Amino acid sequence: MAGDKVARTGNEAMAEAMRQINPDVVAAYPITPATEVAQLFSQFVADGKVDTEFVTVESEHSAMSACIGASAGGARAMTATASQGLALMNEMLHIASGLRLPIVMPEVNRALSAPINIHGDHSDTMASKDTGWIQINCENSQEAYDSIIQAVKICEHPDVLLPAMVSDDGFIISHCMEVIHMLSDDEAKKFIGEYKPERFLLDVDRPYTLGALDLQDYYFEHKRQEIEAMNKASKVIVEVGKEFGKKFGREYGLFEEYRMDGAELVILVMGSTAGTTKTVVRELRKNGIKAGLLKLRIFRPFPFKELSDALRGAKALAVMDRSDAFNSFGGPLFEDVRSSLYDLEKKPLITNYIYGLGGRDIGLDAIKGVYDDLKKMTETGKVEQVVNYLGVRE
Amino acid sequence: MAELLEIRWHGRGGQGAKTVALLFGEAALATGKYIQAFPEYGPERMGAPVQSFNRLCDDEITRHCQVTSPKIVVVLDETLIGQVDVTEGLQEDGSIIVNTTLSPGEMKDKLGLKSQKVYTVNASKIATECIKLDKPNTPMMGALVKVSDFLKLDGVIRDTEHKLKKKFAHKPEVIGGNLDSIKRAYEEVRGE
Amino acid sequence: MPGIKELAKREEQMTGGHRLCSGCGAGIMARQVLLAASKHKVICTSSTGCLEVATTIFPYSSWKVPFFHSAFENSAATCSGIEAAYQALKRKGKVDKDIKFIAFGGDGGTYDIGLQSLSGAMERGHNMLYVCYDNGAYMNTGIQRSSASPRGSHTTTGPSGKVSYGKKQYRKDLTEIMASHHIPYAAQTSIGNWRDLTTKVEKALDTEGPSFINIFTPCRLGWAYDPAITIELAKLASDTHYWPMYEVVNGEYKLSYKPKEKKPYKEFLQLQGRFKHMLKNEELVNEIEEEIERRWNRLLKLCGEEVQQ
Amino acid sequence: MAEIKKKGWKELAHGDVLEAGTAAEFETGNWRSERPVRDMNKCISCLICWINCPDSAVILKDGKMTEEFDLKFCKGCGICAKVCPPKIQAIKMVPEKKSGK
Repeated sequence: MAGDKVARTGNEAMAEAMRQINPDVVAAYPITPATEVAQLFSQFVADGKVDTEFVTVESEHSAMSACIGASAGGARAMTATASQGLALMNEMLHIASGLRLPIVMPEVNRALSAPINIHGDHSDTMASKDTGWIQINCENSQEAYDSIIQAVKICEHPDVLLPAMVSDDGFIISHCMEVIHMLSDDEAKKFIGEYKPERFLLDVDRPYTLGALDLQDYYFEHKRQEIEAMNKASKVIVEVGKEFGKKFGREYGLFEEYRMDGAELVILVMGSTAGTTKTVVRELRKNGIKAGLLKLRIFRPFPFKELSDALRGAKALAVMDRSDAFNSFGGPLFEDVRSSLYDLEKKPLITNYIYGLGGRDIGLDAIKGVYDDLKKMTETGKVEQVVNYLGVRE
Repeated sequence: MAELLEIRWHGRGGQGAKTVALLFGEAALATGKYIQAFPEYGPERMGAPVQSFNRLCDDEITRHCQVTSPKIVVVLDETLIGQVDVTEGLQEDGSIIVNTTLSPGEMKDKLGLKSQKVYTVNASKIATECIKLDKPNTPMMGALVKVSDFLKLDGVIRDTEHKLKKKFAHKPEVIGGNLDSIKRAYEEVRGE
Repeated sequence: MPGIKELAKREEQMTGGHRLCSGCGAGIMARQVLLAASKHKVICTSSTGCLEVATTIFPYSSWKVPFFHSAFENSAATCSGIEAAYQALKRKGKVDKDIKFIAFGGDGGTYDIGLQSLSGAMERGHNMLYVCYDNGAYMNTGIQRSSASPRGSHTTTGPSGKVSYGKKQYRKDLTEIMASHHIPYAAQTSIGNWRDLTTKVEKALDTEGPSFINIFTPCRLGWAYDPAITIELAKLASDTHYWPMYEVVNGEYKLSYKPKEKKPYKEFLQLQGRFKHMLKNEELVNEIEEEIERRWNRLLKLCGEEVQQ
Repeated sequence: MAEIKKKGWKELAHGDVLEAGTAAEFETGNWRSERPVRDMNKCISCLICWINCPDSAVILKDGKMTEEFDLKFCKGCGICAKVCPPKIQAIKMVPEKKSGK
């Protein structure tokens, strides 16, 4: 593998990626557990390791507003946030994507209030899933680091021009020191290239208006453009992930298929739990059980076609959601996965597990239990309970 | 697959349980191991009982669940015993290292352990003498190096020196004392 | 500072063809600000509001300078982002022009929902001018009460009725709040005095660091008056001491305009439908007049002027 | 009025990027029920009407007043007539229907 092998927490890895990107503007506001990202970055600014204009805004709403202003101005702009901060910026998330501004945002997954909780679950990013942002979910610090660098290239691609949030699990990854391979500063810089927007507001000799009132006669056309950008993003994500793999030995796609060769019992999950699941899959495979894992990396755009192809051979599928959608029928990931499988002639039996809310630990035994359930399903041919709550006290 | 070593650190907020887990993790990384180091996070402030963890392995570590059955437990503060269940989940053939004036035998009785090995070292005394501060975390790392037999002392010293030089660039006088404290605890830790 | 003949030689930065009401004060305000700014290269942002909505209806924009709008409460934060981008890109040699930044917001987007964003941007010291055009209510959404609405005014969320005379509270003093940020330049002016307005905009743009100007801007629709008297009404607001014109330059207060003779507040009220219900309530009008005088005298003291009793 | 041709989504620029100053193509003159008429014999070219016009409808030539108003934009608010100095009174508002145009 290319690059220096170092020990970094998720937050440190994200901050290092930002340092290498050396954005023109970073506007950020503290929020647990993402605070460190901005904090570490501000030290890079203070030490002259980047020449970024660092804006210490007074709220996340202003953080995103300033990033939007900076990006429209022609700058490469970044911020970092979590949970309530992401919720507070929600209004501006839609505006960043609607104005087609390629802002990249490290995001540390944390439960949403109330009740208040600082630990990792996916309710924050799931509440932002329809904001027009690309959403990249990371299993560990390595992926967080690699994905932030890739995100810059993806977002700024002329076919895309959308913002992206790159998430890892609060505390579980953000504060866990692990081994990562870093690119050299030069490799990172070369990979992302220089940002050359087609038009930007600071180009005062070519003045234009951005953010005009768009009524019945134009709004739909502009939204249709945005939808097309999201449609095209999948292809660009795969291209950039391949190029990254070719150059640095770690290839990325829309999702990772782990031991899916002939897998009959499949768990589909995002984030750090995928890593824990890998440990279980290895054990099960050793015992001859045809267990597999599909780790979803890109939640937006949702790779419905590719997913249904990958799941064609599964007999039973458990979709694991680290948040609920409060729709009385499972989590947000479950909704999309189940919908993706609708057109398959031979569908796997499918069930949903809501787990790990508020950072509740999910251990090897719990995951093994899910595979046991899947096995039972294949034996009886029945799904006893479609939506299950894993690890909650009754 | 190579064996996975899981370690749990007990301390009080401010004693450096988190820092030492990171230091130990990085020292292990320098020897080519895969590592994890992470604290348990809560709203606790200075003085409250806290925990941190290490995982070490020759292979990549993919699991991200909590450490529930550690092979080794390190207790930085003896007064935690009785307040916190420091032996919870400790593997039957595991070890516990305590910063105390008691002998391993006395500590084994106090903890009510049977199969597990108990090690003791007066890390507070070592720290006070070497660093002029009751910061038992670095000496306890020396004791852990000895007990775990996973890393080589000179490698750990080399790596820690490198780390401390960065961290204490503004007060280099503390570096030597910290390194000495690791060496002394490595020598002085006793087991039963 | 430029005379009117000098201003007339400058290039207009705003076109006609916008959809503001006939006789709209905001149109006058924006034109005069841009005329005063036109010796510089400027980039403007605006909060959501009449000015933004009516001047940029896709595909028609009245702005000949780069203009950006993102949301209601964040004109200052958005502008501070562009200014930060400017600092970065200039440092990196990607932008070579000298550029000034002007953020516009109405009183709703400034006194109320945008106050935090404005306060943050001013405190951080961005090199930008924030212009609040104060017409004393949320006009864009249909004349709802704001914290800038004058006491007694009728608004659609603070209406007068059988048991209420309209807004109970006095206006918040935003210019004072901005002066308390100890920014190098804070001022209050009015479209009733083009000379004062354009002079202050020029001064603000020549100031290094953040500056703030609060501009009294009548709204014919929300205030219910004959649009022809827009300027007259703005003048009256200052002649009644309701809207003093002054500036705070590096902490020093200076009165910009002192009417030769103070006019009764009632003269200002009686021209506007929003105060119609108050005219018979002499007690209320007197009480408000007293408060206006108290504030005026306080300002005179701050400005080192003699207080008339 | 020459309306800008409405483009399809594939032809439009990214986001809602909009060229500067295009409102100059938009006519608001049809909002007017009265129009200003200037008496050039009275006008002293003080420019007060020009600087107080909300619609950029007072036409200058070489920095001086002309008889013309830009009726494409003028909404007939009457501010220009009102701000004309009391001793001059060079502008009158005339009902549109009677103006004969």
